[in-house]
Amino acid sequence: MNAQGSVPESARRYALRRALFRFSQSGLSLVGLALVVTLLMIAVFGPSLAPYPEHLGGAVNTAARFRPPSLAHPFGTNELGQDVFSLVLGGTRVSVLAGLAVVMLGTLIGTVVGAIAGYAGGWTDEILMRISDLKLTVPGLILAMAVAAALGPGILNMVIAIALSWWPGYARLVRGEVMAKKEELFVTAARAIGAGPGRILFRHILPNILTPVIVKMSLDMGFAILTVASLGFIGIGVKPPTPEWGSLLSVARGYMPDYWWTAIFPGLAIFTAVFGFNLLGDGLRDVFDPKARR
Amino acid sequence: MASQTVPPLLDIRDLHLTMKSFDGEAHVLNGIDLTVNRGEIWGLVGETGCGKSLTGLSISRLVSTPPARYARGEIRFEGEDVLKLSESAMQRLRGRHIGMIFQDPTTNLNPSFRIGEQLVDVALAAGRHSPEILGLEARASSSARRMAARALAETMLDKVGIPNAAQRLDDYPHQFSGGMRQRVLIAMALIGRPALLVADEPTTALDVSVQAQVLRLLTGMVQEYAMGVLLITHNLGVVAETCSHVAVMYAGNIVERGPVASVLAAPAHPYTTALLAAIPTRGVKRGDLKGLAGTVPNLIQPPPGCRFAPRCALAGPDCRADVPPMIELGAGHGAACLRVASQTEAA
Amino acid sequence: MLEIENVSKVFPGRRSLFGKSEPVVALDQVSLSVRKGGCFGLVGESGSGKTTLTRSILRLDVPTSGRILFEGQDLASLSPAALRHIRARIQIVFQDPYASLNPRMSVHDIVAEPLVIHRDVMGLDNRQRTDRAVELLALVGLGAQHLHRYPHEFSGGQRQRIGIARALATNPDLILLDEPTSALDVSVQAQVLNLLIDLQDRLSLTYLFISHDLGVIRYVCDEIALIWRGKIVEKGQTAAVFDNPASEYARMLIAAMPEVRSAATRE
Amino acid sequence: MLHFILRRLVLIVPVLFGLTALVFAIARLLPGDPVALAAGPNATPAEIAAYGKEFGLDRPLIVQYGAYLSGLMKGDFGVSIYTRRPVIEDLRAYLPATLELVFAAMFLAIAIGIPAGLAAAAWRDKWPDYLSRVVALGSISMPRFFLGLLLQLLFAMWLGWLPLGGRFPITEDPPALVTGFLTLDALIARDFTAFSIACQHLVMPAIAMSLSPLATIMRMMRASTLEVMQQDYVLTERALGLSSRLIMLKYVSRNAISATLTVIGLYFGWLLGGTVLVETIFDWPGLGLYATKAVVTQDFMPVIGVTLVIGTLFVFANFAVDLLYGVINPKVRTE
Repeated sequence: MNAQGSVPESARRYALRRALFRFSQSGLSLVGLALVVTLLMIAVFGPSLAPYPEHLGGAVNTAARFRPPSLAHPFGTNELGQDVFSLVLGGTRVSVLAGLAVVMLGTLIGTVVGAIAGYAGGWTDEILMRISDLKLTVPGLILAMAVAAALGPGILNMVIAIALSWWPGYARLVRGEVMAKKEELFVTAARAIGAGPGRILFRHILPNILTPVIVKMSLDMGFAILTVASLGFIGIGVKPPTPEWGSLLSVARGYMPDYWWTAIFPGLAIFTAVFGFNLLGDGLRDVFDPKARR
Repeated sequence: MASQTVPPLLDIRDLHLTMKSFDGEAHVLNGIDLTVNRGEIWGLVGETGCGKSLTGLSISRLVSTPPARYARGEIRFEGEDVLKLSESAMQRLRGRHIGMIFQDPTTNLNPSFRIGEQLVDVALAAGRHSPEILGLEARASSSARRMAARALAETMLDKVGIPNAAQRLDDYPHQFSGGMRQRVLIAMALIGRPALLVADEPTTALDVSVQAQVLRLLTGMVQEYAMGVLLITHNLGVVAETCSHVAVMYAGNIVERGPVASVLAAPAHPYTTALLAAIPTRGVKRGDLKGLAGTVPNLIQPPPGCRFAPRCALAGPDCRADVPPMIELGAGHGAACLRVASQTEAA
Repeated sequence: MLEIENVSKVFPGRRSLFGKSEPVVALDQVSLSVRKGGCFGLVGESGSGKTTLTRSILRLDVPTSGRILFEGQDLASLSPAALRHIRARIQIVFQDPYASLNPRMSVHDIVAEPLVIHRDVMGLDNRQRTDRAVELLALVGLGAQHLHRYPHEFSGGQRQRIGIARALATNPDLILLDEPTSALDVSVQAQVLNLLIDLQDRLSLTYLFISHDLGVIRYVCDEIALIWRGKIVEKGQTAAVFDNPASEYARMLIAAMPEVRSAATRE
Repeated sequence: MLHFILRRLVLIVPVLFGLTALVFAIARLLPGDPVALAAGPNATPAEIAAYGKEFGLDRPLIVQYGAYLSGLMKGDFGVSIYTRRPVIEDLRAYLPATLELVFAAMFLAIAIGIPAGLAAAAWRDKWPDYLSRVVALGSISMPRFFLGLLLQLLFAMWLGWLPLGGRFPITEDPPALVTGFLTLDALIARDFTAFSIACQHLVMPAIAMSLSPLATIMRMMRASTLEVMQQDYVLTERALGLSSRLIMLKYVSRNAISATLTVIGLYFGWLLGGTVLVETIFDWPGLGLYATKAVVTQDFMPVIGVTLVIGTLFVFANFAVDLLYGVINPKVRTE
């Protein structure tokens, strides 16, 4: 209402401008944004940036095993004489891609289930939510391990394994939001003028719950990357020689404490990536979620 | 002789308050002048966003700064400017000297605590610097204080008309009806025996039948304790039936003030007149109400001069030049309108 | 036009975490009859059952017993298709103009939505719907420049006008006004009340006006009924009820009304 | 109240039943041939078949499930096809270790998270708030296995202050078994040497485990405290002269904690399942380590057993939180 009288501006533009302003007020969120952008760039261009691209394909150099960090090898070399810096750069793509796929898949399944449960209510809700409860009670990592172990290694299998334990979170969120919005007066108004369920759900409810879902997705990206790395660490993940942060760290564990660099740098890479997404997601939540905003 | 020098209970002078937001700094209070004495019940009326609630909150300094900023002016309580007090001195005033009641009785009591506990804590806070409230010596033990506070809580609950006060102290807020909760809140506001009560829309959330009872209770208590009251409301009917004086606010200004009978019977400011003409009172024929055209001004870039001028039928270029001063019409009745001035000069 | 015959609504006790609560009788044998072209006022305080009654008329709730007839047709006996047709002819304006408009829809989409939903009856194409939306906005005193704005850009009074425009979209015969001005300031309330009166005269509408505010009801309505704890306690011509209230409840309510005039006459 | 407890207890049964079905289905329907794996690389097809027959794996799945369920009724969780040990014995040995770790981590998380969250809210937009935000985001971003590694590198390998892993050295005498929690058992036996040894082993894994619940509890506590601080009743409390100390520590915190409670319940279950990584790193003889070994060899009976135990504990943890919520919230309690 405050915009009234001043230069006419569409409400969306105004809301966006306001959100951008709020976002840019927070230094931490900007750091997160920068980290995420860098990460995405590395994921796209990583292999071509690597000083020793041949190591990404599995080439070894036994003459240069366990070199400590130096100018030639900023992160040192590993037990096969491979450049750790190149491997870390190359591992970005797997982590980011897999994380993205997990979140997308989880959101898709979760939103469909949650929307149906929240809107239909009654028995449908009861059954769908009990199924999602079941998924919550089964420890996600063990479930993912079991599925991944049975399906065999590979990115796709890993993504499926993680997404299977991922969707209930979205289902609960969407269900709760749908149920809250269902009680809103404007939904009652739509029902009063004769709108059918499809129209109410897609035109009136879902557009109004988009923001919390997007915020959760951005927060979950970091967590998904973490889970991917965890599976890699346990030894269920991508097939070697594809470099992956978790498995790099797992191999390096055996060479502690003398060759610490082989473990520290992949670990830091995981941390930085996850941290970036969390900073970004937290900033987005501050901007979009009026409850957490204050 | 001493009565000459006793300062008024509440004396707000030229209070300016701005509020920062993403869109800019809004001038929400634009030079408020208001004096409340003991025994007076002032109605502060106005429409949404006129600044009446912020005025009330400012008296107990409960507006967070930032985003708010007191640009100018003072709020003197018994002669002392509360805007200059330290936070701990302010805390001593709250509850003990200035009581407050807010609109919604369902949200103003803490749902997780028994009402007795909440009353006792308020009484203890008030009794910390004035043990006489609890009827105790300054050096009384803390258990003695607690017992006295509980006894006082029971008395107050009884006074506001809650049956079985002793037992109900142990009930939780949700076990009371809306009207009863507002009574509990009145007891809480008055347990420290404040000299000034600020009541912000105390009956708006209540049903009409309950509203009348609560207002009667409130006026009775005020007379018994000889308090001064600032009753903030949007309802002129409530003002007419409860208050001795009224101040009408529009867009951050008090545009008219004076004794209720005089202001409501002979409104001088065009805004007051318009407000009264918009109320569906007895005898108004279907279709005869007068709405007020236009909208409330944008307070970030308020119109120059009289803020009501853009919506005023009588306004001329002179109205848009300067903020009109308060023109005294006798017996404490005043209106901030240049047209009133020309009328009185002509007369 | 609208006949409400012995309608009762009992909500079964809700099963909560810690046991079962008592069933709630929201409406108890309510009978009303709204005359075509009239403005019928229903007065009640919170919890009196007036909201349940509106929801029942709109078939958002189904009464436990009794019948609701619209132009002689029992709403309960209608097929879903027939009910949809009736829906186009009974519209509602809600109390809260802030919550009753979808924040993500433009004014155009809000006002045109009933036309889309009832396009089989209305038979308008896209272009015509936009024209109709402009026409409706003009009817409630808003300019076409507002068409592509969003609800949060409007003041409470303007939003309520948008809500009224939406209710008028399908040329309804009966409009339920559920506390349409309670959330508004008096000066705006007067404008909206006058708009409603004007629209009723021009479009020959029938109103069922629900409010807790006796002053507003007295101003707008020709017939009134008082509802208290789910029961109708008094019914009659507005003037008659105010001058000679028959029930204890009506007397108490009228006495409790805060009136401005009383100040002038008090001293 | 009693009625409520009984109702909830009855509702738990179908959930647990569903859990067994689900886990059984996942473990048995997925591709992979555990028998071939267990029988060894040199086994002939006939040997493999015989091996499968020994464990009843040649029967239809539904029969296997029925047999498993009837075994469960008698407390029989099946037999590992690898070690041929009854799963129940392993569970009995490993569960207390995991629980001890989870309780220690949860204790750390609650004891630090709740006051820190309250402080962050009280000093919103001041340095305690920023600090808590960075710490919280850093904590959830830190992979537990990496943190574990760093802790080992620093405290065990370089400084040599703490043992690298394990729960209790074989060279020392463990305290008499009472609760299964070594720290508690040592205290009960008044064996302070054993207590100190147990603590030294517990501290690093507990810290590594506690990080992410600590962060979440802290953030949740901050958010709910801020939300409570916005409530009308807090304004009333301030307006009537209560000190900000009293308001924060008494009136605000109780409401905020009850909102945070749900998260704590959820996290308890999550931690139980999340011990895998930390137990692997620190060689902690618990369910996670046990499950990991079983998963890698596709030894499904232990996997089902572990999942079932953790699922059951999770369900009961949530049930306990619901109860506690009812006790804290007077509206639920008095109705």
